[in-house]
Amino acid sequence: MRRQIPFALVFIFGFFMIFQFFVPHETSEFFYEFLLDWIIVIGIFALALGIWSLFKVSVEKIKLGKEGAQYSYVTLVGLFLMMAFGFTQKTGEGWGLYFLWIVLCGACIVALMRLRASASAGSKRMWGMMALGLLIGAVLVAIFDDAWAFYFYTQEGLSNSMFRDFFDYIMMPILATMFALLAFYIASAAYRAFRARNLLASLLLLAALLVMSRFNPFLPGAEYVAKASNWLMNVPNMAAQRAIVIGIGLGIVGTALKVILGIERGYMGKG
Amino acid sequence: MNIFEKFMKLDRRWVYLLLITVCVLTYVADFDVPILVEKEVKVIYDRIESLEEGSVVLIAIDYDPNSLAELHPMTYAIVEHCWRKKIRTIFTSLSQNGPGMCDQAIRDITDSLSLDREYNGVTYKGREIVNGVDYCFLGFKPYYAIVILGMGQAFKLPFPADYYGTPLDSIPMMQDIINYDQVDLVVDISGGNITDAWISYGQGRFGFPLALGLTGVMTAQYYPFLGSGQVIGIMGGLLGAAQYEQLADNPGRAKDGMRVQLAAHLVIILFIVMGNVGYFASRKRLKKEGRA
Amino acid sequence: MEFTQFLWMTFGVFVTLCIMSFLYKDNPFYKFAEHLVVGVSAGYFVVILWHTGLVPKLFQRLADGDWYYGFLNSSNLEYLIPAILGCLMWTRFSKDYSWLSRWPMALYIGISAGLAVPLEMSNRVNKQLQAMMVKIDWANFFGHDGFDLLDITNGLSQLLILVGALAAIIYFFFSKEHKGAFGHVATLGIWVLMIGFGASFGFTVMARISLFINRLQDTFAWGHQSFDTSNEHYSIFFPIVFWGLVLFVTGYIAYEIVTHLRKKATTS
Amino acid sequence: MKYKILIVGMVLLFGLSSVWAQSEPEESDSVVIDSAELFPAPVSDIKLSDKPNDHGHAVVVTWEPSADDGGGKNNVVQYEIYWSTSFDGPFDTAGVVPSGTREFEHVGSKDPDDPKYIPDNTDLFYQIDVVTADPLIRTTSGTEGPVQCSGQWYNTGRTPVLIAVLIFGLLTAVFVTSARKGRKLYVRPIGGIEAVDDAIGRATEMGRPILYVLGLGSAADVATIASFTILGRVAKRVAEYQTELIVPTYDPIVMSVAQEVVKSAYYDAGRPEDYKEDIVHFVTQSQFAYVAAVNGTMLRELPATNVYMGKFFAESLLLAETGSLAGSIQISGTDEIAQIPFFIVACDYTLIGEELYAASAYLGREPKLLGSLKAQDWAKAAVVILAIIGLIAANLGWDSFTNLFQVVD
Repeated sequence: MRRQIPFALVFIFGFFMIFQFFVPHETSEFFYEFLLDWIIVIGIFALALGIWSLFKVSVEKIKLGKEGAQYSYVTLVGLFLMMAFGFTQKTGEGWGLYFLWIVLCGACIVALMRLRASASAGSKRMWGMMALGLLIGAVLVAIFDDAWAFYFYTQEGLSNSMFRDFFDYIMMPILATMFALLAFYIASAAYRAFRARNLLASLLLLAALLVMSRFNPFLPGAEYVAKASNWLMNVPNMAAQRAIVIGIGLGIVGTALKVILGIERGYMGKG
Repeated sequence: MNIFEKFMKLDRRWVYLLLITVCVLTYVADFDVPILVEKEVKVIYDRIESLEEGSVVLIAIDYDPNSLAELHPMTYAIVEHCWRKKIRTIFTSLSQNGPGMCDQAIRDITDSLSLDREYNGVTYKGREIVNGVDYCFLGFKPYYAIVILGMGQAFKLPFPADYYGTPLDSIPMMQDIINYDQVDLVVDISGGNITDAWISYGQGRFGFPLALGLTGVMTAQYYPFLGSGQVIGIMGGLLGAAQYEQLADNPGRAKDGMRVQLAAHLVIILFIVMGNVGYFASRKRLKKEGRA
Repeated sequence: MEFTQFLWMTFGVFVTLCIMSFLYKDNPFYKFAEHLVVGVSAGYFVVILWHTGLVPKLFQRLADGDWYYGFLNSSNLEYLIPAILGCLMWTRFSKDYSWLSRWPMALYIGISAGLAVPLEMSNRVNKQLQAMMVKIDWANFFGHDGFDLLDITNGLSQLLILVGALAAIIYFFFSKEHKGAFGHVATLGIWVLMIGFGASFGFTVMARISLFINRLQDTFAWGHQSFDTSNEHYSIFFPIVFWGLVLFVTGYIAYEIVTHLRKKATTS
Repeated sequence: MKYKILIVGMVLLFGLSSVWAQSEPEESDSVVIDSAELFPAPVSDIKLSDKPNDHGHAVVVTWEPSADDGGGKNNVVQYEIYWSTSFDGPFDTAGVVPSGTREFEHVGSKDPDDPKYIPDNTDLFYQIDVVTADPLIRTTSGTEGPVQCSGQWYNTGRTPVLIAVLIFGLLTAVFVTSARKGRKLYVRPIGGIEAVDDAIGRATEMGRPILYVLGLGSAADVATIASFTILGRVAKRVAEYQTELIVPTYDPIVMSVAQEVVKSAYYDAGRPEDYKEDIVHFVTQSQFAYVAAVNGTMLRELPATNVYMGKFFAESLLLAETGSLAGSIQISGTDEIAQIPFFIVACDYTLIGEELYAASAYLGREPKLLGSLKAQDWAKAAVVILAIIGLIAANLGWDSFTNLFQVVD
């Protein structure tokens, strides 16, 4: 029974969504939007599981004393600070005791991590007391400081200057640089892999070389290279894409149908 | 292991080091690289070059800040070219977030025109560009298809006043310009589907010569219009912009970018070639050893 | 620009360099930046999903009612269903009830699989199939002005796209051996695929280099800011911070080189 | 005599002014308004109908253009369409279209609070103004109506999709049943899939872990669902060989499902005691932060094998290059077309596009799953044949055939 209900749900809702596509009526549209909301809300609730997993794995690293375990503190303090910033904002001009509160929160997270990571009862008690003390301190500051407040229902936290700075000067540069590493990886991948080992590899290599030379003015017949690369992009590349798109489309429909009909159950561990 | 085979097994960190060095050096250094010019871009340049002093070019700046990086260099190069040749320009900006950006660009180019410059061996004296005499910026109006059609009747119908609020009737330059009949070329620089309206409602209905400046990804789908003669030329992406800068002998942001691009591409091609030379060299040796 | 903002900017450059150092090897600075960004970005998405997902999709819809003797008196009570399903996900925290979390997961997968069937059939199969039924430009079969095989709008190119696509589809047949005439067509198909992939790879290089140019621009902007005396908040601390970071980075590079050479000396 | 001169003078003036007005109408507003000849002919033959295949709240208006649009005085610039819920008005603007247009879809909102709301099952009335260059010179048509709009229960524009889905579903059902009955089905070998088993063996020999990346897709992407099945097979082997498995995930739902998959795989392999919840763990929901973490893992744990299956975007090459730096054997599969070239270049084996979907069937060699591959092949054959017939039809001008495949949204 426990095993069957999920597959029944997949079947019912899968079929409903297929038929919904062909029914433009408002009622069908209402259910469509309603079900999409379900997916979004379920996904957000599941995020708590994700954060818990992140916390647990980080603490586990400290517990096992793995190499580089100290970086786990960076991760978790960063995580909770960002969340704290995102839900708070100053009420007036000054920040009051906000930064004390931030420090207390950060310290509390570290104490909690130590608490979970410690093996002996003695150190458990010590870290437990410390975490509790810091928590009480943080709560007291939060209650008695009027210079700032929590905003859960409205979006004031998003304009918190700390939230913005963390986003602009920590997240964005790192993410953009990570992305920019591709400039180098694409070069080393090309160097390493573009060898004319056989006919197929040579075709790949030649097409890539030709397109990469499309604006190289030093080549003889440069104008034709530019034209030929344009042709490669718009004729063979287009043909390849079209074929793959159609194949993928059928593959998706086939897999989705198998899932709905319960032929394929591997996604629930039963295959 | 001879030198060729070393080529093949180079640590990839040498690739990274060389690439970083080349990128940073070419970014900092200010030298000129030749840009290969394609026919589609040269047509546009030649058309503007052949216009006489006092001719009118309409430049439709139909993109928003999202595609600024690719399209702004085109605007800068073309407008500067027109103004140096004392060609009068009309600007429109039919993309909602465009006008502010467009205004900024006009002011930048105005500043640049106040200096003496030499392009393609011809020295142009710096001059003051006067709003209303050398150019007229019409601004934004919604429903671009209708605006484009309306301008075919008269510019003052969709735009009774220009972007700065001056009535069109009192703008000196617009006294003898009524509609597209007085315009010698329309250049649409666009990052979206406004281009389609310029082709079908504008060029299709009124038959003016139309040139396009497009983002890189859009370019291929407009080639058919080049074939059918509805469009005289196309500039595609940063590459197209750099080509125009090359033709106009006015190196700007596009050529700066292309300088780094060209150097980086050459480095990558060099490594690929090296790898293959090494590969064939080692295969040859293995064969020889096999025989011996 | 104020000094605090400049410090932030300096930190941005610092983490940029931390990530770049990964190209050389995994090192403490990369580890620091990596762990920092994992935490900060996870926190960022919690906040963003809360504000843009949970609040409008759940709280605001239930907000028209009041809590009334422990019951929620709202006209949109049906929106409690996804909340309940979401809570079922949390049964994963417990060992005994975690089987309940399969229900929302099954719903999730069922809805998305059902959504995909007609949508993908329409977008990827029907529309692509119709796009293949083109009127070939026979009048300009070999090019628009004279003989020009590389003209992408001539009839030949149109025909080649179609032939290439069909051959590539045939390559993907699973239940037929690539033998005989069928095998030849499939071989043509894989050629088309490989040429297409090569072209697409070569084409992307430019965009990727641009990304690095953007990072260079940001870094140079920071360098410029360090010596920008026209800045009204400018002080001697700006160049001090600049040189501090430069010294730090060069120092670290020197340290790496020295240790590398030492290691080489000891091994040889 | 005086009167005569006056009349002649007036006639002359009027004539002159009208000639002048025609050459430069924009400079003589006051004269133009008097001159009735400049008003364009009204539109004729206005037809109203409910917009088909929609959820209601929309009306299609068609008309015969004014005689002065493209001919006659040729002074029409645009048509303005007005609507009202009563015959006598007041009329609101529904929309504006350029001259030359003969149809307008008045699509409103379904939300009664929206100012653009159009009620269903209510009488609606329309008027069309023919507007010239001067907005004051316009001709209004008579009021047309009533018309009612309503929602439909079947979208006829999507019939081709329905037929395709039905035929494909039928094919799948037929082949799966026949495969269940024991009919032998041939499937050609695919390199990447054969490699999976070897790769797991290699990891066991080297005593190093296997890294399985599910990509950036959510559990709503079918590519990710296919990847779950493959993960199940890999996890089962891994459990049998007692190798270590690392599955960092990007999406919490994907994490939960993957945990279930791996857990059952360990149970099936008879090694539930080896299963740890942390095998599948969450990293972050930011693309490049996730990549940063996974790249770090690769260089620190040095997995013997990396498997990338699912949806990948720009990070494909970042992952695959780092993996090759770590000396891992790499197997990849994605349905993101733009990323396939990078995987092909940087990985040892790549499943191209739909091969990803076929992989789960291959790995299991289960007849019923192989049956569905057969259905896909038949569908592909149909596509090839229809494309060829369609090409011929299109070039012979048989548009009725190509229109059979037209999907209207």
